[in-house]
Amino acid sequence: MEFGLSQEQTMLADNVGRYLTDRVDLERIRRFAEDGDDADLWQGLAELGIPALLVPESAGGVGLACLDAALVAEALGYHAAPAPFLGTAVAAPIALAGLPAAEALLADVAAGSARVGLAIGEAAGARADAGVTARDGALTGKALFVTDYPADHYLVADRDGGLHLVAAAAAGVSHRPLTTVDRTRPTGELTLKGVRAEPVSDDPAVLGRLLDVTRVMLAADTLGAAQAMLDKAVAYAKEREQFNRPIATFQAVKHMCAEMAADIEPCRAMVWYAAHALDHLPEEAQVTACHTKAHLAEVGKFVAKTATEVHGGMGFTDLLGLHYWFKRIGYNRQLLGTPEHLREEAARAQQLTA
Amino acid sequence: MEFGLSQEQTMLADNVGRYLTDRVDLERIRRFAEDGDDADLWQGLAELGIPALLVPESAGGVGLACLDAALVAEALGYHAAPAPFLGTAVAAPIALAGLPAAEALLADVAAGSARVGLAIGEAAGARADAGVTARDGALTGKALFVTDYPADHYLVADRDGGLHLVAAAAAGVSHRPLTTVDRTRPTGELTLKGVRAEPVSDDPAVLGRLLDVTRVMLAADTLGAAQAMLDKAVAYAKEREQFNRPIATFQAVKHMCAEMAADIEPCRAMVWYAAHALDHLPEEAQVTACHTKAHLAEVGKFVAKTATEVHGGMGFTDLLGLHYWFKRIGYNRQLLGTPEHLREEAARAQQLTA
Amino acid sequence: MDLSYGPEYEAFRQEVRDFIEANRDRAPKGAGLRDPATLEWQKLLIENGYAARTIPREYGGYGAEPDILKSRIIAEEFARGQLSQGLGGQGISMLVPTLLEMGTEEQKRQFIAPTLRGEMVWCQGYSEPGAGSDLASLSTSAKLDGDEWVVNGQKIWTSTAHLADWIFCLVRTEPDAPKHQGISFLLFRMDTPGIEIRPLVDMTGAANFNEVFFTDVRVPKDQIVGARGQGWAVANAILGHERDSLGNPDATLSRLNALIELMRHETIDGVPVIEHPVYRDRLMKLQGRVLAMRCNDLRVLSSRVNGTGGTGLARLINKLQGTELRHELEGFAVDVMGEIGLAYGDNPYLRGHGSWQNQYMYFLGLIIGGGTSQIQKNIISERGLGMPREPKIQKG
Amino acid sequence: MDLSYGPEYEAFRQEVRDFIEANRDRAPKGAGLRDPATLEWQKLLIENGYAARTIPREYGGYGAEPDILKSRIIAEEFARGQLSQGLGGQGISMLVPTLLEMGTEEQKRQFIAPTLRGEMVWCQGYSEPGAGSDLASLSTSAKLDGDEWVVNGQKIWTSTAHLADWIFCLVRTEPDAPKHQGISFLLFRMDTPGIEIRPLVDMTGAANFNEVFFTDVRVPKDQIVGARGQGWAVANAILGHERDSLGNPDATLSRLNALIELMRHETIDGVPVIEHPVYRDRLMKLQGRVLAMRCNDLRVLSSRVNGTGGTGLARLINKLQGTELRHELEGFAVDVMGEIGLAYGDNPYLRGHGSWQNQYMYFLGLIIGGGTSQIQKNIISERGLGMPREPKIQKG
Repeated sequence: MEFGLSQEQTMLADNVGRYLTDRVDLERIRRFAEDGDDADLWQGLAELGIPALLVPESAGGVGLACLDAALVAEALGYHAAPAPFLGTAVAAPIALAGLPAAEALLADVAAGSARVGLAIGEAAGARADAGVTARDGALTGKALFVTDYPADHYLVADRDGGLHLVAAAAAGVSHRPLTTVDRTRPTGELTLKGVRAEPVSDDPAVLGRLLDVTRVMLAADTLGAAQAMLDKAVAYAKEREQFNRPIATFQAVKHMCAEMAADIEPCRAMVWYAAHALDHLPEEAQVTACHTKAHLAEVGKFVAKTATEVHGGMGFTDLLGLHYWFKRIGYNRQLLGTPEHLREEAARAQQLTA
Repeated sequence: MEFGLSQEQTMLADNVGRYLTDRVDLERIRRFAEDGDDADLWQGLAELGIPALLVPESAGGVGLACLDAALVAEALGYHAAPAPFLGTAVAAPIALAGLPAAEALLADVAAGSARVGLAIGEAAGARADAGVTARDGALTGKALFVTDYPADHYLVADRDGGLHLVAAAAAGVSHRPLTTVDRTRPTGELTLKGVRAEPVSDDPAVLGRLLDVTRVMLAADTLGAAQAMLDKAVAYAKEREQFNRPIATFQAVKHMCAEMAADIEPCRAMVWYAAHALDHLPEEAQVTACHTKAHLAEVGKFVAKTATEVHGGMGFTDLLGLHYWFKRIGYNRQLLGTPEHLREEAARAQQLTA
Repeated sequence: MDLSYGPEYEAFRQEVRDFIEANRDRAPKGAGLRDPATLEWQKLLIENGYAARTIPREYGGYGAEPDILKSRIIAEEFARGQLSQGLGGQGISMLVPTLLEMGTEEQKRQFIAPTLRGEMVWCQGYSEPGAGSDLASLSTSAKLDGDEWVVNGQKIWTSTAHLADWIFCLVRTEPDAPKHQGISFLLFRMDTPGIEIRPLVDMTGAANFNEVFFTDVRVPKDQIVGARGQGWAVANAILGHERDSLGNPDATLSRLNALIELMRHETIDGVPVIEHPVYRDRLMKLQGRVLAMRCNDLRVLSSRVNGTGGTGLARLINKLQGTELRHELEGFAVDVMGEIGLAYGDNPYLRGHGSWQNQYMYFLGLIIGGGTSQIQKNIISERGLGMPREPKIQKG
Repeated sequence: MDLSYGPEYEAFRQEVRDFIEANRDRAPKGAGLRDPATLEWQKLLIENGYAARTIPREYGGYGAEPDILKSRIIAEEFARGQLSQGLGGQGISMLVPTLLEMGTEEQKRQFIAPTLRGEMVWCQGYSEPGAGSDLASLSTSAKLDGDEWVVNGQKIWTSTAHLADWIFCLVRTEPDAPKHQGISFLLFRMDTPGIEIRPLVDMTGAANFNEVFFTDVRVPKDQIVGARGQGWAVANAILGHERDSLGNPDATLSRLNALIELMRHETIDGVPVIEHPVYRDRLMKLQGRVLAMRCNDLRVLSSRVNGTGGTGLARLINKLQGTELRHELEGFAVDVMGEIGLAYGDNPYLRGHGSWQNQYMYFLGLIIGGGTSQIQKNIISERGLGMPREPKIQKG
């Protein structure tokens, strides 16, 4: 019985963490927020094997499990690191493994030389005028808030639960960037007009699993970001003096930090469990993924606010860059299902309501 | 422009408060919780004119307004005082004024010699097997959680929004006490089998108004009880020493008290406004009453817990009797509409949902 | 309870409305502090008593008796008419009242009238990087050298520093005195040599504030309000005003109503968000809290109008409750929009011009600024509930 | 991650199940501490290693090596079989480990075996009316008079005081020493003259606790554990255990599942409560939090089983989060019942035998008891996050 990380997993998390500590400081984040160029970082992460992590060994990848990927997601969140992780390193291998037509693409993904954007947001709540229809093998419609933008290919969900692979260069595809609060994760919009796409699956369960996996990754990203905000708050409180004493000696400040820690700490085990369930507990995977993303969204929102308050006015300025984490947590909350949506899905999946 | 109490209203509140301070100490509450006998207190309140407050002058009463009654409700809550206030002193005059058949009863109510219980709970959410049906002028069914129990007469709502006056002694009426957490407000159950009752109204708007008024009174009772709990918590914190200092000097304790005060204080103006609206702003009365009861229920729940925590272990024991206020707030929360029910009613009354 | 303002005030309201209708065309379109149209409009408002209403005539004001209801009516009607109520800014809202209370006759004559007319724009130099909640620990120093103060140090959170002609500034002049007694209140020109201004970007991406650096800035000795070492008292004479104005429930009500409209029009899977019972319940919860805060505000207004007391606690809690409520409301609006709630900047799917995300963050700034929620709770427990201050700490 | 227990432990589980099936009829029906059936059952459990499992044989235990998973399997299977897992109480859970760690050989031989067999029942005398969160400030005194301690003072929160044969009790023996160094740990009989017991009714109406008064209670000098003045260290050697056990997530999960059943069957206006989207959303929120706490618990269990570290914080937060979550869950159950939620005592409409209201209040007691949430937050920030203690206060 072991509820925790293997030695290999601890090493993986340490390696990624060390790489990001070296390469992603506040200056680097600011530069990315300006120019959107993460090529060097992604190259470095590719050398560590990150995009190959979930690609099966038979397809030239490392063939690890969702829990391993979740540890990487957590590290990326901790460092507010820009990287095409969700679509390229997670969704693509999960959705495309074993699909003959995607073999070459997956090899390029594993090598870090191709990027795959994720365009399945409408499956978790479609906005007016958005959504993609598949008819006679051609896709038409709009997908908003596409991750890993811009990418070479996009995984696109249709209104009936089917999944398709669309080349960015295919005829009938137009796209544009969509600015969001989170400048560390470029996001875009796809407009499709009768686009011929590679069919990936017409089984809604496949799309469902893709949602489960990516939701757990977003939760893991929030876990990392929230832990970072708590660590920064504690460090700042120990250093910052007011009324001739470190503010960390004020009971109000201590209790704010204790409340954050008390909320965050069980989330670590929860994310591990949810990621483990994706591979090993199929009957629990959906409910656990919904709960984990919803719960992390709530904890994240509380931590984002509270850690900012501990920093006082400095937390509100751009000087310490704390807001990159605040916004990262916000992005994870809103994307692919708000807490209310997820809790309702969890209730339905348990047949708690008609 | 005057948003506040008149001199007469302040005097009324002071008089009732003084009377209750003199007569209702913890010993008195405990005795009542044992024997349920409040005759002496109600007699004293009758001498102050409380049961006559809302009875029109033409019917031998004082003819004051709902705001005046809300001040009394607040004082009763503050002292956790047992008294047949809600049904007898509020609901009866509101519902029966002008009804020729109830003229004598209303005079007895005003004099403090008759009691009227309120049996309209099913109109705010009917439980399985509960609810009263009126057919051919006869009532059949069950009303749970009837206030002012036992009473001489009962105001009973039927399933169609009609209102009836039932004599406790009428043929076909049986009743029994229902124990609740709150021992300061005896509650009962009526079972009616083809009971001939005096019709009060078949207009659901009349029942609606009765709900509005009684809900504001329950909110006012919670305001008083919450204020009492805060006052007790502050006093206890100043007196209780741990770690060689009054616990009132600990920032955590101060902030708990500050949060209670910050939540309670706007409730005072809100209750005044809601009570004023009952008589003077008919278009706002329903929404305001729903919001006020719902909001006070939430504030009350927070204060009940927090004030108990400030008292530490003593708050959990029966020694200080703090739990009488805790339970009083709980009673007000559950009776005649939970917060969720009330908020939904407020939304519908504003046509915010189909 | 009498929620009407009475005939005298209703007549006054009509006057204000008539003025607005008659002069609507003269109101400035933009917000340029230095626009001639802005200055003309300000002059017209002062002449008619709709700006600088209670400032004595000899200092360039309108000279009316203070009347809270009339002030409120003016504010209400200008807001209804969507017209500028004249110039604001910390010179008018903070320095003028300070000078009226603590300035010399000469200072009043020199500074108040041009400030009111918008010819002299001020910024405030209070907060420092090391002196936030503990403002009195500020360390910007001023040393007397002949007939001049020599100022060195740094200020932060200085709004309009880049636009201001003058600054009113707290500096430490008596480094050996206890911290509250070593501070002085200086006035000096922002074009004095040795002043550097750097814009301070905040989490919303805007630069509403600045950092201001002083290196050997020389200030004439008499440009001080109050005596040497009394600057803390001078600043505090009117500091309470600022806190009162944060978390205004009328503004929160407007946002709540905008939120209701948003929820009626925004859809998920084709269903308006307001038809989602969980979101509707949260909306109603907010509406109840806004109602409570509006009632609280009316109660405070009434007690000020009628000179009745008993609303000390009702005032003390306003900043804490008002800013927290507003932050929560704006954040809830982001929530109900799902992914659309993430839209920012030039995103074509912005709702309400991006105000929801922006205000969600901005009000977190207001929760912190002007006394954090932790400081507010200290104040409420001590001044509102009579609880003791924290005991003194042993040194070392 | 490996959530299975492995073949060795599954075999052990089967053993336990077999034992339970074979001996089900011998288990006591009631909970009487002194019933012969209870004592017989306890004896059988010890003989088979299902009680007193790791206590050495020479002191009357079973003498097995500590094995956390086996202990958990025993607990799980006895819970599943709904059989008593033998005697509990503070004698077995607190005094026995304390004596094993700090007692003399003679004390171990005298007290442990009869305590384990249920022949010697103990109560705990720690808290006092004036010493709650600040337990070390306790003032019950013991003065040496010849060969006897003379004890005077008062204890509170003493559960089973009315049933106990003996008490283990913290008393102040060195009034002039610093507070933590003046305490001693005494053992004495509850029928010693001078002891008065008064039941302490709590907010639920039950009397689960007592107040105990000591007037010149004479205790033989050698009935002390550890040295004079070392009672604080003796008590703290095992104090952590108690905190761990509050807010057990498995118990919370059972209650959550009972709540789901309640919501399926309870109706408002004919509709099951679980079909009310707002209530369902709150239920799911709780389910998510229970899941998080269960995962946290598994992580801690695993780190104890495997001797890996890194779960200090995960343990520290357990009491705070567990009791608050449980209190909220029970209160939510009261909420969904509407007026029925008020039913108490002999009310015929009680749901779940009145457990929801009762536990709602009882868990508020547990939030307070064993270190209030405020004390827990101090501990989490200091021990978990390395934040400094509050500075020392100046006297006067």
